[in-house]
Amino acid sequence: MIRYTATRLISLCISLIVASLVIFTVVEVFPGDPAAYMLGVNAQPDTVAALRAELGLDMSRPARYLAWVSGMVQGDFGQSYTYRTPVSQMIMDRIWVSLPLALFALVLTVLIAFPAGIYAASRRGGAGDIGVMGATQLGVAIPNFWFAMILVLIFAIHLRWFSAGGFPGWDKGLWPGIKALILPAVALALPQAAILSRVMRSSLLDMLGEDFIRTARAKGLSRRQALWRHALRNAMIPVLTIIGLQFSFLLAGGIVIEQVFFLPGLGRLIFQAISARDLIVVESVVMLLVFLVIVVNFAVDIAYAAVDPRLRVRR
Amino acid sequence: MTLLAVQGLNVSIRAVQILHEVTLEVAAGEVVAITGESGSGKSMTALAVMGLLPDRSMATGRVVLDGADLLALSEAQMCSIRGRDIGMVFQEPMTALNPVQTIGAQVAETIRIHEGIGKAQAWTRARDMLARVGLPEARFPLTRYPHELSGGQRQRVVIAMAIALRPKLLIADEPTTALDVTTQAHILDLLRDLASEFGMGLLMITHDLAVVAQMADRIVVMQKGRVAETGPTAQLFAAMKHPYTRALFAASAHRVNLPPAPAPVPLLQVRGVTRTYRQPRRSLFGPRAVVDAVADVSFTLHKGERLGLVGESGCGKSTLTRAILGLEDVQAGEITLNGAPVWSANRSNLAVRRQMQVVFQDPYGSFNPRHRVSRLITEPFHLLPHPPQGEVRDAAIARALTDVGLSPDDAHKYIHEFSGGQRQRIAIARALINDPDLIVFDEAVSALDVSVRAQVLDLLADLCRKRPLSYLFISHDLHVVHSVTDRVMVMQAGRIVEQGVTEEVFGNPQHAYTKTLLAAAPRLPEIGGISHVT
Amino acid sequence: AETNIRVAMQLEPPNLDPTSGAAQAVDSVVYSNIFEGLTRFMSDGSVVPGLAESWEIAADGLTYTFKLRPGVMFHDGTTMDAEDVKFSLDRARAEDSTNAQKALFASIADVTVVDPLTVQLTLSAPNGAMLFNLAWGDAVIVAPESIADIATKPIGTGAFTFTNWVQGDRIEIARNPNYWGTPAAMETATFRFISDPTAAFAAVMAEDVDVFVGFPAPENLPQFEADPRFQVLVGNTEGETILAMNNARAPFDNKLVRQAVAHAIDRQAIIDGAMYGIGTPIGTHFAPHNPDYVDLTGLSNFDPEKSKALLAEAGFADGFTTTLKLPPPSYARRGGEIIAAQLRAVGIQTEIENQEWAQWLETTFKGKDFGLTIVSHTEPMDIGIYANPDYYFGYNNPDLQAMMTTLTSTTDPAARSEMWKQAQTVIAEDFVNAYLFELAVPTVAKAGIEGLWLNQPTAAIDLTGVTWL
Amino acid sequence: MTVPRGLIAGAGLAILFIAGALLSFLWTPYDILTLSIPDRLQPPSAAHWLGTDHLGRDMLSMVMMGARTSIAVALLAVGIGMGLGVPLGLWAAARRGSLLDEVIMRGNDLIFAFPSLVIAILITAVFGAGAMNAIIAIGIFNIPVFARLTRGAALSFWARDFILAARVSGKSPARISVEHILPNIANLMIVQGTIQFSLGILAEAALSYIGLGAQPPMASWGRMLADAQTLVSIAPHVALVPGFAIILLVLGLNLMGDGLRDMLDPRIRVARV
Ligand SMILES: Nc1ncnc2c1ncn2[C@@H]1O[C@H](COP(=O)(O)OP(=O)(O)OP(=O)(O)O)[C@@H](O)[C@H]1O
Ligand SMILES: Nc1ncnc2c1ncn2[C@@H]1O[C@H](COP(=O)(O)OP(=O)(O)OP(=O)(O)O)[C@@H](O)[C@H]1O
Ligand SMILES: [Mg+2]
Ligand SMILES: [Mg+2]
Ligand code: NI
Repeated sequence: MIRYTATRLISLCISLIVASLVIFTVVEVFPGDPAAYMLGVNAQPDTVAALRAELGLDMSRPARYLAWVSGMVQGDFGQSYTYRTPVSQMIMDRIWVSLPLALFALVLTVLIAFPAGIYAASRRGGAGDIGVMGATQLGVAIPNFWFAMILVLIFAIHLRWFSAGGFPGWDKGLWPGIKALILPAVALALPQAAILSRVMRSSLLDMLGEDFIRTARAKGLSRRQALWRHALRNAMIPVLTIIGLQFSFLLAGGIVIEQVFFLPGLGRLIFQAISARDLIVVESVVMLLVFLVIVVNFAVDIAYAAVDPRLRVRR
Repeated sequence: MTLLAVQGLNVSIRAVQILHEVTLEVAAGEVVAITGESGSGKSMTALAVMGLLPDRSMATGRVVLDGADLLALSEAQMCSIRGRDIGMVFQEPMTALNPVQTIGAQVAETIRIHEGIGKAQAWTRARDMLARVGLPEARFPLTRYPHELSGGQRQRVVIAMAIALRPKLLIADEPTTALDVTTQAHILDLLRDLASEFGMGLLMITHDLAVVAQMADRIVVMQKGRVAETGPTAQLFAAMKHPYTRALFAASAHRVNLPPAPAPVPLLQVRGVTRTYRQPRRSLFGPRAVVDAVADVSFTLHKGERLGLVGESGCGKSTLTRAILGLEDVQAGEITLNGAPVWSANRSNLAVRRQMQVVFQDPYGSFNPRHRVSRLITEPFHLLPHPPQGEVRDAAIARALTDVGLSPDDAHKYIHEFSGGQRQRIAIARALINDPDLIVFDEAVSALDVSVRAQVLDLLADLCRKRPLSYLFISHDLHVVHSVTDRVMVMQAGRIVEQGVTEEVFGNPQHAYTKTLLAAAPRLPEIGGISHVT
Repeated sequence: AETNIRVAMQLEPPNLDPTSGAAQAVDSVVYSNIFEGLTRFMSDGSVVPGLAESWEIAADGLTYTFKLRPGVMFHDGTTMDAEDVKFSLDRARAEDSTNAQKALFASIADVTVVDPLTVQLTLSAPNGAMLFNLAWGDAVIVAPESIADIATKPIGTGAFTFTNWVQGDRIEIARNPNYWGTPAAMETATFRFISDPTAAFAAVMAEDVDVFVGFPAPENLPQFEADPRFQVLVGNTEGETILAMNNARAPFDNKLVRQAVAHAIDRQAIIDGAMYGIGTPIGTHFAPHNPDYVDLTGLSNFDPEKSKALLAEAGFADGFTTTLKLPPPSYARRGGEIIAAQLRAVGIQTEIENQEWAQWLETTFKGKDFGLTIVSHTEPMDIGIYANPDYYFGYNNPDLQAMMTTLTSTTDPAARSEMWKQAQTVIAEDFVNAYLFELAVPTVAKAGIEGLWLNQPTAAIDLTGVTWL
Repeated sequence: MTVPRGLIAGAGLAILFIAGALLSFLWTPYDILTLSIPDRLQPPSAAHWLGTDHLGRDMLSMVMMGARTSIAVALLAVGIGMGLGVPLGLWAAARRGSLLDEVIMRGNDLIFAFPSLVIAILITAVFGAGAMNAIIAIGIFNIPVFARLTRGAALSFWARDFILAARVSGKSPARISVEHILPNIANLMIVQGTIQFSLGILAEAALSYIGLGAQPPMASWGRMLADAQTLVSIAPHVALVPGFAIILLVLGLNLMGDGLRDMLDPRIRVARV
């Protein structure tokens, strides 16, 4: 188990380093000068130069990369060019929207997908199965932003059950915060839930065909008992993989949904920062997202081992 | 007293009738064996008794256990019978256990599900049961996972699960087919002991007549979903009324007629070959363990000779094959064919390779399903500097196919149009196409049904009469090796522990390991006028 | 009555320092609410006294003496005096200044503190626009004590104090009890930032916000107008929206081609199609609500036949292909699609490229790599850009340049007015750019809110006079 | 071999859209390059079956032209993914366990670690928005999908005896990969390709929706949705028409993918997502 974790950790670190290089390189070749953008059309060249110096943009690229990375290791992401505040603080503010949203959506996804997948698998070929699978086919095909638009139209504008967007802040209490995230989370979660239910179902069906299920049935377990006690845990491995992938999708896929619901999350921050050429913010936020994804995948790998004892000794 | 009575059982799956009027009886404490060719309906009979037929199947007739007709019971009632009154052991121990639960939990589950007792109590009983099947807690803690056990040990766990509640009837479907001979002997002993100790009826399914002869009080022979013949073991073997039974028995006891081997001229020389694999690290910075899959193996195979290699699974037979074929380099030693090394300058020597071919075990996996037979069997032409084209090629194909008893017209078919035995013939045709000196058979008949196996073995004998061929014949089946080789080598854990003329080795084994192997191998009784030598 | 107000706008300010950076969103939040200058704009565009109670201009127009209001305090409790004014103006025009409108202060030679409430500006040359320049948000008075944190904790003298900023979501301000003038009616005000037009519509409809200044989806205005819960104000801005042509590059160095483009364009279709009817057609680079505006739209009326004839005359009977670079605002993106169709009708093929502002600034504005582009020039009274031959559209007319130099040093209103008109005609007759419309700013508010600015002479959401009925 | 019902329905839908896209090269009911502001936002009628959009263009024509864009972008993106991913996967499988295998697989993981939308945004920030860059952005994410799938499937074939037989016949790994493995994994690739194709349609729509996809005057469903956003409450058809176009085409392709899988080989496993 330790060995397994350690090898995963090392490859995690390498991934992070390569990722940081890629991100830095890509962001550095963005056309457009942050200083010129900030000063607008009437700025004079000497003003732009002064601002560039102030922002540290006149340093060489390798120097800036090293400064960025070494700062990050120490938890210092630098100063935003446009906001003039520490990037880490901006990220902190935003992440408390994006992360809860992603988690909320993930929880919804799981809460919808597990019962649906299990139900469909246990009624394989029956009307329930066909119904659930038809619904998931549709769910997979619906673009989430379009779905979000429709949700806003129905629940915020017509029924006025929810506010159309925005985020009151957690300081206003837990419920208002959660309430603001309900529609976005639903919009994010439904298509993903459709995908996950399908995976859940097919993974369960695969497992139900395995020999050990027959063994369990021979012991006197009913179909349902065999499914719950034996198939489910084994079926979790592909499901966990998908959940890991979905988390990264939910985190980044939030970009569009955050836009629709005007939530102050990381996605919108990236968007704003890119259009303002706030390079350091772009770099740091993308890095953070990659970091989160890699960490989640790491967690998924570890979770595999928790689910599957065979992985604890083998690679 | 009859424990189980199957009367007029008909089973159809998706409207296809699989079982026809199957009737059989098992008394308490009795061992009844069902035997028959693959696909004859043995497993379906067992599953019908368990009420675990595949989806969309229909069973009619009566299956009476202790006076109650199981077919008439509801699913819930069946659930309470399964595991308590009937236990079942399956063929494949590798997959029959849930990989993510400990063995203790899986055995205890049988108890808990039926008796609703506490976890601690159930575990205590599971512990006793595992100890009874030969897995004492001291050496095999209940917290082990299936992957931490060998195949034989897993099969013991499955047995422990099946007998945890001392069922009246135990059904074992090919319980030892996937196991080594020595392990097989142990498991068979265990089953027989348990049956008499608990007074259980044991319904055992196997296609191995030798096992049947050794175990069963009574035999049921099945053919194409029907019971062909049934009776007490001794009687049945003595009489063998049904032609099918006789054919089955003949095929099992088949002995091929080999031409005499020519004077020894060395063809393949293996000198001090060692092949090691590095294991993954156990701890992060710990040393990587090294296993010697083949250790310091030396032997010579002469022109025209049929040399056998036997040994248990994992002893290094296939590894040695790969080294001989020059597919992999070896860590030490040298392999030469006609004096030329099979591996030189860091790559395999194709000029030498041309003189060897190989036939693999799995008749289904040995061919690319997307190619026609003509293309499949001419693949070794790739080794020739100037592969034959056009008519020459067609002639070569026709000859190879004719030699293995197929028609030249078969060249245009796809592989899925052939049966397992035919496929193995095609594999041999592929091996023959380049007129090699040596053919290596790696478990080439292990996957075949007895009767088909007999035909293929005859073909091999036939071929070495027609062509100047030498064989290296690898198998774990002692009987087959016995019948088709001149000389034999016995391999254990990567080493050759004994080699010599086949009859001598089998008749008078010197090494302890060889003796164990031979002792463990089940024997057919010598009856019915069919001479037999094993 | 209600004393809180929630105001939405499209863009979030990147920081809250109006004296560096060009982001208009900063001014929208802080102008007049938090920061004040010596002079200030009113909603109608007039310049009135701000922190300066009064001023005297020397006869030669080179010395301005400002009398400051007594008793003005910054929100941190420090007093606002002549030292602060000197500090602010010197900072803005310093060599390493990052003031985006540094040119406003170019003519100031020296700032002297006469006494705590008197400050004197010495100019290097007369500047008729000095009081106007000092009214800009970039010229507000800041204090040296609080300058370090101005970007995130703005300390000004206005009627509201900054209280909180949740980045990405909202900024909160509260009434300044110690304000020198009439205290604001609102106790607190919240600015929300909603860039997405759908979200904007939804937020207003769901009454999540009370006011939306610069409502981004004009197509939805009729719905608000029809709804008694809301009022819709459509005001002027100083934004001349133009189809800029690269005068320095073929084929737009040919006046006939430019004229052909101008005649190919149906302004009304663009205003209807892109802006759903809001916006005033213009024929030159001048705001129509300005008294000095000359209506020259007739000069470049929609006449595709004439356009084709002109193109043929210029040697492009078969048309030509050029690029059309579009910055993000919807007037450009939507307008661009319509203009492309209109130009196609006379044979001019356009390759549309949507650009982000940073990219537009670098490649189009600075790099001058474009054939056509659409942009709204929102600075007030900015016809002076036509006197700069290095400006992105590359118009080089020495006559006009001379005229503008004279204009700067002229202080006589009548003479200035005459020169404005002349300049407008010159550029219109040269068809420097195709003039589309004056950008309008729609504000949607809850019924019952009064005192909002109708027009936007400068980017500002001045809440000091806002009340709920 | 029975043809699954889902396959027929799915293929029907997909063919409908593909036919519409192809037809648009020859003919559309109206010219979408000519605007007619006065006719804008008309509900569906006999003249305009699906109504008109905010610039007075015929929605049916727009949907046909948009299908062309969606299909072309998604198809090319799948092409990139297959064209690079399959060889990489084959190569990694042929050299399994080697450094090269490790590098290829880690590279794949790395791409997976980047949230796709973010990469798409970065790419368009560098190269500008446009159909070509949308193709690249979507294509990049198809590479690891195909590489992994190919490697996994190829590895299972490398363990088969017929591959060993080919090696015994002296064939090189490259030759074996092309001659034996590729044809055997083709079915799997077709099925996965269909699924990636449908995901590509969705991705193109999302990119165009946030303004990073095809640029005008090219029609694109995502952009139609973006344009329609504020008009839903005034003229719902402008949002519903492109929305349903996306849903139906994606649904069709998914049904087709599932059906193909059932038909070609019930056992092959296809990674979704
Ligand atoms: N799930 C199934 N669906 C349809 N037919 C099946 C199914 N399982 C088995 N059969 C068919 O039923 C027949 C009997 O199969 P069964 O498994 O009982 O044979 P067997 O005697 O146990 O053979 P073996 O020795 O190979 O295990 C075969 O013809 C087989 O093809
Ligand atoms: N590629 C490999 N890497 C590591 N170990 C290996 C490898 N191939 C084989 N081994 C090990 O070498 C030993 C011999 O394996 P080999 O396949 O030669 O056995 P075998 O006698 O052919 O067995 P079977 O009868 O099951 O085919 C085994 O312990 C196996 O685990
Ligand atoms: Mg069987
Ligand atoms: Mg082997
Ligand atoms: Ni024998």
